[in-house]
Amino acid sequence: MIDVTEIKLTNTQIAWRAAQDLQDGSYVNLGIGFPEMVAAFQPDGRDVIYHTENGVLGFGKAPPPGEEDWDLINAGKRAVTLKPGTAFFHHADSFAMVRGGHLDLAILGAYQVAQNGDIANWSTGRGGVPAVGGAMDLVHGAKTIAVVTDHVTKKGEPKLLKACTLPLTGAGCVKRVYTSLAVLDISEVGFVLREKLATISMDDLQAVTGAELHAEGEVIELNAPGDL
Amino acid sequence: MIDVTEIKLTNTQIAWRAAQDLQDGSYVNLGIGFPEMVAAFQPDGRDVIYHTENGVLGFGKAPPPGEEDWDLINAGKRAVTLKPGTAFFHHADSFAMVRGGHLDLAILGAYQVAQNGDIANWSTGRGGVPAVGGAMDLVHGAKTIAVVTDHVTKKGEPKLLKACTLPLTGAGCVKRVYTSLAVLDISEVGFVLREKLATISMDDLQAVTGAELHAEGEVIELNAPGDL
Amino acid sequence: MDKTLSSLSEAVAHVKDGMTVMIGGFGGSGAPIEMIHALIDHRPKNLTVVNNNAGNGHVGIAAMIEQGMIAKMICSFPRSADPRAFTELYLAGKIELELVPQGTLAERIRAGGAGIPAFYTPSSVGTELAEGKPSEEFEGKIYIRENWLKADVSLIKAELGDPLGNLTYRMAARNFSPLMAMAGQKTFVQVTKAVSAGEINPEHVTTPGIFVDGIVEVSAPQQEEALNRVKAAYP
Amino acid sequence: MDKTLSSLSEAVAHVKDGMTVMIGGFGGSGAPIEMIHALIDHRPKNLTVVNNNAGNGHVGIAAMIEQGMIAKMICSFPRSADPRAFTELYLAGKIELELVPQGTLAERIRAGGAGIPAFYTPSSVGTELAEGKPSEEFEGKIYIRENWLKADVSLIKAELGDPLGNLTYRMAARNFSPLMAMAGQKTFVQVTKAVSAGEINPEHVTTPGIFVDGIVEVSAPQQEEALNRVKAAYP
Repeated sequence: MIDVTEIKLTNTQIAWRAAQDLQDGSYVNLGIGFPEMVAAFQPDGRDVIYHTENGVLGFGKAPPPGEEDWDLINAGKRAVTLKPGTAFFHHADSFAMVRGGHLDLAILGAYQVAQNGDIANWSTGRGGVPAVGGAMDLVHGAKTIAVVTDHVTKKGEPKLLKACTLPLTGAGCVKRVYTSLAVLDISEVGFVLREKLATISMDDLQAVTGAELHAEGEVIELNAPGDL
Repeated sequence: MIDVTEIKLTNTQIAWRAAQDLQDGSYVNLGIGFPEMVAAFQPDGRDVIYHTENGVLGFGKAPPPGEEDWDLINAGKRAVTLKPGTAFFHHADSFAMVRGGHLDLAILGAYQVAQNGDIANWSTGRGGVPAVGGAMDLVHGAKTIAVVTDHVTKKGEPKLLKACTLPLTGAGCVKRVYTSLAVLDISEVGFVLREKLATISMDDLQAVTGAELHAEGEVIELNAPGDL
Repeated sequence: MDKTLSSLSEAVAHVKDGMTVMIGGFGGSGAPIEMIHALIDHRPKNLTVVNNNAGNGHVGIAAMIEQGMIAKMICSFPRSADPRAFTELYLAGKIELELVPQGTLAERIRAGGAGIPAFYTPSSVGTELAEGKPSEEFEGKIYIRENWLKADVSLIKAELGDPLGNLTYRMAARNFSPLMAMAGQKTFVQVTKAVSAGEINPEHVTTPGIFVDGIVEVSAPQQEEALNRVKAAYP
Repeated sequence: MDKTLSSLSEAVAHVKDGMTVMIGGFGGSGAPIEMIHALIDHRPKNLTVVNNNAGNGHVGIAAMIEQGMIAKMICSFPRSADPRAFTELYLAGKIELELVPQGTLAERIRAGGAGIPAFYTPSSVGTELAEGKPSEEFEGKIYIRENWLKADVSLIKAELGDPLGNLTYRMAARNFSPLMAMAGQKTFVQVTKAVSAGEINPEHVTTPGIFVDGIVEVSAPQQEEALNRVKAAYP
C-alpha cells in the first residue's frame, strides 16, 4: 500500500489545479482559508469576478502588508483592494446574489464529501463553539459547488465517503472535487474519476476513498507545477 | 331633514382640517388624488417628511407647469421637486418602509369605512378594470391610518357604515376619519364623534351615518377656513 | 469583461414566444421606451409581462398590447391617463390580468431574485386578493403567503452603466428596475450613458453587474410621459 | 428636523436590561466601537445581542461579554482571531448561542425591518440547524421557514449622516448596518462625519432617514481590527 503523503499534491497545487477550470467572465465565491488560494492561480486572459459575503463584488488582490484598509476585507477578514468596477452592497443583497443563483461557482473546503453530493464543512461534531458563517447559504447558491480538499484526513482516513458522518452543511450540493490525488465529478452514479496522479494506481486510490470510484471514458493524468 | 350638500365642507376644507393634525417630525404618505391636497395646508413650524410608494422620501411641492421632470414624480404620477435631504430608493425598500411600520401616518381616500376600521377604497365591485396600487400595503403599514372623505356619496348614501358592502382594501385598519361633516375616531365601540359642524344636529348627522355614533366627552365644533 | 451589446435588437432577441418578461418603470419614469419598441420590432407573442402598470397611450407597453404581443399582465395598477389599449382587450376577455398589491409585487420580484420562494405579508389579508392563498398567524396577526416572481428576461432602463454591468438610476426612475434586474434569468439594460469600469464610484453602484447580462447605450432616451403628451404612437 | 444627539450616552441610554440589541459590523469593519463602549459605561444587563460574530479580543462586543452584559448571542460565526471572551462563557454554559447561517441572519433582519414575519430559504435544509423548523416544497425543492428578527435598539456606524438621519457607509463596513437600521425599533448611529441636509446626493443615500432615530458624530473612529492588533482592552 502506497503512502499517499509522499506523492500527494500540496494545497497550493490543488488550488492551482482548481484555478485552471475558472471560466472567463464568471462570478466566483472562494471559501475562507484554503479555497482563497485559488485566486492566485487564475489563468491569464480569463476575467473572473470574485464575490465575498460581506458585500463586495469584483475586488482585487491583498494589499502589501501595512497598507491594509480594515474596512475593505473579505469574508475571511483579510484585507483586499479595489479594482475598476468594484461594487459595495449590504449583506441582504450579497446573499440575494448567493441564494438567488447568480454566482457561477463557489469553491469550498470540506471535512467530508459524500457520493451523493452531501458536504460537511462546518462542524466537527465534537462540541466546542459551533460556527457556520455563510457556508450553508453558499452550498445552495452557486450554479456549481466545487470542493478543494486533501484526499484523506491527517490520520489517513478517507474524506470522500458513501455518506458523511459529520453534521451536514448541505445535502446533494457538490458537483466537483479537487483533491490531493484526483479530480472527481459527482453524478447520479456517485464519484466519477476524471483525473488522478500518475503515481497512484486505481487500486491504491480506491483504497483511500470511502466510496466506489466510477469511470466514464478516459482518466486523465493529474498534473500541477512541482514548484508550488 | 337637512340637505347636507348645502353645509358640508369642500374637499379642500377637509384636507385643511386633516392637515392641522400633522405632527412635527412625522413621516407621512398621502394617497393619490384628494389626500395629496393635505400637504398644501401643513401648518407652519411643523416639519413633515412625505413618502411616496415609487421610491422618494422627503420630496417638495409640485414644480411650476412646464418645469416638470417626469423622472421625479409621486405615486399619483404628478411631478414633485427635490428638497435638501430627499432620498431615492427602490420599490422593495419603499414598501419595507410601509409594511415595516416605519410611517407615522397614511391619509387615504375611501369609498366606505366601517365602524370596525374596515376600509374599501380600491374597487367599486361593478366590474371594469380592477386596480389596487399600493393601497392594500399602506393600510397595514403606517402607525395611524386616517381617511379623508365626503360624509356621504354623491347619491347621498352613507359612506360610514356598520360593515362595508364593497370589496375591502383592509380589515380593521382605520383609526380616524375626516369627513365633510365631522371628525371621528374608530375605537372598540365603533365610530366616536370628536368634532362636527355647528350647522348640523346630532340627529341629522346620525341620519346620514350608516353606523351608530358614539360620544366620549365633549364634541368640538368642526371649523375650516371659509375661503378654501 | 464587456457586457456592452451592439444594438437593442441584439438584446431583445433573447425574448421568445411565451416568455415572462419584466419591464421596468412606474408610469413613464424608468420605462425603457427604446428597448420596448425594439421588442415590438422583434415581435415575440404570447408574452406574460410584469410591470407596475399596463401601459398608457400608444407607446411602450400600451403599444405592445396593441400589437397583440401580450397574453397576460401581472401588475398592481392597470389604469393610466389613457389606458385604452389594455382596457379594451381586458373587457373583451383577450388579455389576462393578475392583479397584485404594489408592495407585494415589489417583494415577490425581489424574492425571485433573492432565492426566496415564498414569504408572508399582511397586505391583502381579508380581501378578495387573498382568496385561496395560505395564511398563518405570527405574533397574533394574520398574514398571507405569496410566492416569488421570476422572469425569463428583464428589460430595464438605467442612467449610467459600465462594461461590467454596474448601474445607477435617475431619481424616481429607479423604482422596480433594481429588483427586476435581480429576478431576470437574463437582464438587458438601456443606459443613458455608457461609462468605463471604475467611473461609477463603488459606493454608488445601485445594481451590481452580477445581475446584468447586457447593456446598450441609448443617449437622450424618450420619456413615456412626454411622448403621451404629444400623442405619440408606435410603430 | 434634527436627529443629532448631544452624546453617545444619550443614544445608548435607550438600551434597557433584557432588550434585544443589534450591533452593526462584520468582524471589525463597521463595528461602532465608541458606541459599544458608551453602552458598556451605561451597563445594561441580560441583553440579547445580534451581530455576525461574537466579539474579538477585549474591545467592542468581546468587552460587553467580559462585563457580563450579554445573556444571548444571535450570530453566524462566533469565532475570531481571539474569541476567548465568548468561548469561555459559552463552554461554561453562561451565555446562550443562537447560531444562524449568515444569509439567513441577513434576510431575517431585513424581514424584521420590512414587515415580513417569515420567509422560506434553502439554506440549512437537511442540516441540524433546520431541525424543528417548518419545511415546504416549492417547484420540486425543499425549503425551510425562518422568522423575522427585530431589535429594541440597533446601534450602527456610518460614514456620513445628515440631520434627517440619511446615511452613507464606508466600503465593506456597510455589511449588516443598513438592515439593522430597518429592524430596530430605535436606531442610533455613530457617523464619522455629520453633514448638512442636502450634502448627501439623494441618489447616494444608502439608509434613508426614516430608519434612523439619532446620530452622533464620532470623527476619527477607532477600528476594532486595529485595536486588537495592539491588544487594546475596554474599559
